[in-house]
Amino acid sequence: MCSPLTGYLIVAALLFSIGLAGALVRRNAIMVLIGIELMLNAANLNFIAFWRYSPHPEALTGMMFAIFSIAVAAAEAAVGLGLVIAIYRHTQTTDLDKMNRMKG
Amino acid sequence: MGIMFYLIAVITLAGALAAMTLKHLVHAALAVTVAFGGLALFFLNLDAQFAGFAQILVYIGAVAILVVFAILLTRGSELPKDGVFSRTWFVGLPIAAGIFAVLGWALIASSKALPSEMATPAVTVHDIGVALVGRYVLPLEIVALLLTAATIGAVIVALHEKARAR
Amino acid sequence: MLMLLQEEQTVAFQCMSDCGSPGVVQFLWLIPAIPIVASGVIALLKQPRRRLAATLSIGSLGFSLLLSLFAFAHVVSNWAGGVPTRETINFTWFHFGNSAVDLGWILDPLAAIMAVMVCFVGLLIFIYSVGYMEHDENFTRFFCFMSLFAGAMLGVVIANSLLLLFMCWELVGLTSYLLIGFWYQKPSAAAAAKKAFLTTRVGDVFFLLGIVWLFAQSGTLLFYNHGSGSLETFALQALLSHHAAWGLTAAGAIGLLIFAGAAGKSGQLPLHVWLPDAMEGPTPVSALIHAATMVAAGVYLIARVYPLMSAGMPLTASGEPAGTTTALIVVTWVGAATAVFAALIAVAQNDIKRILAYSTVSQLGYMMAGLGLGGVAVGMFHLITHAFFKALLFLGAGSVIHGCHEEQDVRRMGGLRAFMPATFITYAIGMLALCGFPIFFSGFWSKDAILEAAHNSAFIKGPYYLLVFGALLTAFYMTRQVCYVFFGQGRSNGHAHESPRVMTAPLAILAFFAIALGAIGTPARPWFREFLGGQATSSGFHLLLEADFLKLLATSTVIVFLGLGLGWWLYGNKSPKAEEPDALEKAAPALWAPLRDRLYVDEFYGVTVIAFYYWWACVADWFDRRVWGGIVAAVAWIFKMFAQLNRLLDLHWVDGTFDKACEELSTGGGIVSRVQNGRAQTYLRILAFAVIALVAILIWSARP
Amino acid sequence: MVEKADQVFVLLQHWLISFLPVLLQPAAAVLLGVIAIVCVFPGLFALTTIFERKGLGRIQNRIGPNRVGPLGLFQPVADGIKSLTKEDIIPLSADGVLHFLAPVILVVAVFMGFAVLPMGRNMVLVDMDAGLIFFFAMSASTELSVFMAGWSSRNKYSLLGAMRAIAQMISYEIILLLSSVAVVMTAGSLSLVKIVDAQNHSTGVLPNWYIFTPWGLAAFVMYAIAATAETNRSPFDLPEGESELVAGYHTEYSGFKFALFFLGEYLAMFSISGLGTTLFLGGWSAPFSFLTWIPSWIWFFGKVMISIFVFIWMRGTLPRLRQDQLMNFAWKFALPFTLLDLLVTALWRFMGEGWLRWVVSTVILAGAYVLMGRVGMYRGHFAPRKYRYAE
Repeated sequence: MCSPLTGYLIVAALLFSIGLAGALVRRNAIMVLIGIELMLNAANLNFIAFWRYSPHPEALTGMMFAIFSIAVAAAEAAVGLGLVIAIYRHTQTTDLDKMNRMKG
Repeated sequence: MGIMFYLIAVITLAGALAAMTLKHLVHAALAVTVAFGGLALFFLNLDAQFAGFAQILVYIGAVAILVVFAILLTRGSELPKDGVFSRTWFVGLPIAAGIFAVLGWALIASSKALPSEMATPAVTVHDIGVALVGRYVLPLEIVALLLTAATIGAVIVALHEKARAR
Repeated sequence: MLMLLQEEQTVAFQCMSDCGSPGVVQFLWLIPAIPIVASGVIALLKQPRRRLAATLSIGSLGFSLLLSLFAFAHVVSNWAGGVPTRETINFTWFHFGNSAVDLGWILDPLAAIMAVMVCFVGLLIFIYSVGYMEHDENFTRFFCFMSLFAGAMLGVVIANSLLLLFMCWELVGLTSYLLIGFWYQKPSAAAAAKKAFLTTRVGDVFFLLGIVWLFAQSGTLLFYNHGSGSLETFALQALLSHHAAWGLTAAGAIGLLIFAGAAGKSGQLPLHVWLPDAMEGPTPVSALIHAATMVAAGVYLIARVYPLMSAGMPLTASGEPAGTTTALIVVTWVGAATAVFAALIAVAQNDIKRILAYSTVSQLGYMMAGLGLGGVAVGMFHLITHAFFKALLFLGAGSVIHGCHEEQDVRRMGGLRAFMPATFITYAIGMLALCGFPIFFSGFWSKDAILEAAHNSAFIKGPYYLLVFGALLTAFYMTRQVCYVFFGQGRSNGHAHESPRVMTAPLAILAFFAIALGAIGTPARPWFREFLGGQATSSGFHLLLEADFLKLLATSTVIVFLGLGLGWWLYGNKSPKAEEPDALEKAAPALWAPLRDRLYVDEFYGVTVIAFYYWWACVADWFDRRVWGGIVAAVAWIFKMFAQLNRLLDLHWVDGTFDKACEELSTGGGIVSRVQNGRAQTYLRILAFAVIALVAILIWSARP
Repeated sequence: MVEKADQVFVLLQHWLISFLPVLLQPAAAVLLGVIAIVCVFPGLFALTTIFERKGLGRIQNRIGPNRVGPLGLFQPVADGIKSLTKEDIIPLSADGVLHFLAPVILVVAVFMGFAVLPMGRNMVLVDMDAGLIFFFAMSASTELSVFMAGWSSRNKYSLLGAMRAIAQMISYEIILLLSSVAVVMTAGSLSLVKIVDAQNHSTGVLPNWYIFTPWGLAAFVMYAIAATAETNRSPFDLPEGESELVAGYHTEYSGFKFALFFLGEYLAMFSISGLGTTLFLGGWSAPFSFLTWIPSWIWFFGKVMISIFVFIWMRGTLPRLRQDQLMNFAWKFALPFTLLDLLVTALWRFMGEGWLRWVVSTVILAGAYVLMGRVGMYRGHFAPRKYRYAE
């Protein structure tokens, strides 16, 4: 526990696990999406932390990754929530346990 | 590893935990906003000013609002009758725990390779801008395309059936 | 006799156009442009904007009249100063290869006087039309076409390039077609329009050939271009030196081709059949296009290219013509024959407008003969006077038709003298002018000039007798018509009434000119001749008393009175019943029948030209159906068989294999699909589990 | 002397912190700045309320408040005392915590925005590199507090008002941001201090403010409209449309919490006017060089107060829009137009000096404005709705 990076990595791992747990145990599709957002954010935290403590921060690699990830996450949220709303219109529910018509 | 770090970590993790456990969807959404805010503070703490503000702008200003809208549009603000957790929650938790275990293991395994304290990188917004339209211009364009496609897609997906038929 | 002497005049003309053209000629293009623009504007107007449409077209033509009067005044002042005017503005339209196609316009006495005539008569007819077409629902369309026609005709008048002239010429033909078929809901009108269009096209094909030939020979289509124009010495010499077939020079041959075009437009003998049918159009159209202006375009064209027609004419030392050319001989004979031929048919017609139409054909023949015998001035003088009195007659006829509730058969009129006094007086003036009633009427002087030229011609004598006979017939049939229409008892169905002021006022003005215009061309003061020829001729009242002239005067007077008397004797105040046979028919039925049936020209065309085309169309049709159709069907059948073969192969060989493979795949998929139970969280779970496994393997394998 | 007057507050700050030990001085400087902002703007708020009520009175041909103090000038004091002493009501079924947090978060978020506004020469709390982003991040946060207020009240009017407000704020925030991007493109910096500096050198007759360029004018107009909508001011005050929604998302608030909302709204007005001033009107810079003797902070606050006056003027003049007009205007007119303005700005940047770029950008923008307006009118996006019963 000597490196300052370790703390951030642990927090990120915790955040990722919490997000995953949420996505796995919640019924509501929106909550699953929120869980996935949390997982994405945990990854972002990792990127930024690695960028900060990398030998060449001026290369901006991790930072760029985080920024693009934020942008992609915004798109993902928009489409995901749009889908949830569309599904709700059809089935009158957002309960994933009741939504199993996606099989082939 | 100052006091700030622990403070922010507690706020963030508490927000995330609350988001995943609170029964009320709106409360959960607001709790996750707290987690997002905490992450933004983390970014600032890591001298990534631009990413931090972008995090606030995008997650608190847009994603959280979107989530809230989605919750209201799907009548998610009423408490569900048959619990908030999935019937198979007992499978999910061990898997999440497994993930944490594996990640922690990886962390311990690589702890020796982690770098020690580094000087604050002198990166300005100007540098980020130059990098975005220089080295990273292709990803930028692709992300722009993706965002456009996502916007159009979201609008079409969420359109009323009748409006679409018209 | 006067002649346009190119050799001597070229220098003066060049000077005129080189010394910086005065303003007039530069704005000459406005004369045709304004009516055309007005027509375009009218075309965009809505149907009910009648007043605006009429105002626009009358206003534009009035403006053109002002401009052409201005140009005319300019020409007259130059002439009075002893300088003949010939100002041109030429420009290149486009290049191809090394040659350039030039367009341009010209201001000379011929163009100036013609422009004034067209504008003036046109304006009067436009005004008249306001009254005549008052109840027509396509009033705006009518004025649109009329304006377009006026513009195109003025374009013909001022053109200095045979190409520009031809373009306007065809535009004129188009508007003629549109206006004849103006009441296209009448089948007869539509047929007449078609007939007119096709018949004039026959002439135009020859005309176009002539143009192309001229361009190939002389390299330019400009009439006058500082000595390098096609009508100027250099080009004419070149044309004369080139010999075409049958002893004709190129100039003569081209002249004949151009004359064929002019014959088509002016209704000369073989191609005259469309003009009487063209009377299906509204009467103002008949007056403007088929009496005063368009049909005169052919005559004008011949006058315009007169240097070409007369090229190679042998001259005496004093510049008097000592011979004539083949082209002019053809023009003369065709004109004279047309004059008599049409006059003969006119005798036995019953439709008021048809009589006038044949009379027009006959008078156009006079003009052609005048051109061939006496030169530009003689033919043009008759053209101008004829334009006025024939327009007057047509408008008068229109007034009569209007007053008799669209009745056109002269046998169903009669006694209109009392009901329509203004129309009667003006009509009588026009009729006397047409007959050539001595001294007081313009027609007398212009026709007399032609007869004089024919009489004095040293080379061809025949036409003189034909023309004299034509004059007799003219007086006769006009008397017959007037007797039928205005004298005797009323036989019309309804009550006839006088036309409104807007129609009678133009009649009065035209009547004035039908009398007064004679003053510009009497032998005593042949102003018109001098003006057009740019030469001084002897003048004075003593000329009227020369023996030769007096003899001629006496002859023509006798002829006219003979015709008038004969007519009055047969038809005067008889008021026969409508169904009753004609007086002449009773006297000479064998003569009457062919005349009534228009000497069987249409029938002749029917069994020759049209029958041939019909036969040829049948042959083409048969060929199309049997030969080409058979080939196409055979090719199609071959491909169809090939396609059948392909289909069988596809069905049994390709598809069979594919279907089998698909079946196997779908069975296998069914087994695998059980994993996919449609629950998103199950997928996520599997994913997470896989991540755990993956990371574990990675770390385990990376262990030092 | 002029220099002293210009820097009077900065000097005061230096003088005050010089009493403290060196270690504490930076923190004290920031603290002093925060205190100054927290004192000055609520004071300005109080002034503005009376200004607005008087102004509206004049516009509506009446006198306005004139009972408390000379000319009614102490009216805000009376209002403040009233709201402080009123009973704080929390509805029975309301979500108490959120109900309490909403106004607090709102006011805090709005106050945060002032941190990056340069209010005079050397008078900025934090000169952030990404100042503009910070400002927008903070103003974006206010939306969430509006939602909290509306949702936690458990009142249909509140919720509807909140949803209207959020929809409107999100729509117009995009326009606000994009019109600012035009300025950022030209100035080449996100730092508001640098943006002001870029406008603070006069060449020629006109000051070098961005509003005096074609694209700048267009962006400013769009910014002004979006700012009006963003602060829920008339004619975009649908979220509080009293004829439909009682008072929108703060229907269930009373007493001091209501005063906080009120304060938040006015502070948002100040901050957004301040940003507009900074971006387009040259911030604290004087228009002409011979006017530089007037202290920079007077210029800044003068411009802000003029903007505030325009807000009040519009409120007194324009009727409220309809929801569909509001949305149509944002998405079908303002957004495309602002995007076009961005393109024109790029064109302006790369066409180089000269009159040509003036002509080209003016023509493009004016043409697009007219064309899009006409098309919108023609297709009925902004036109009055035709009611069937009125036929």
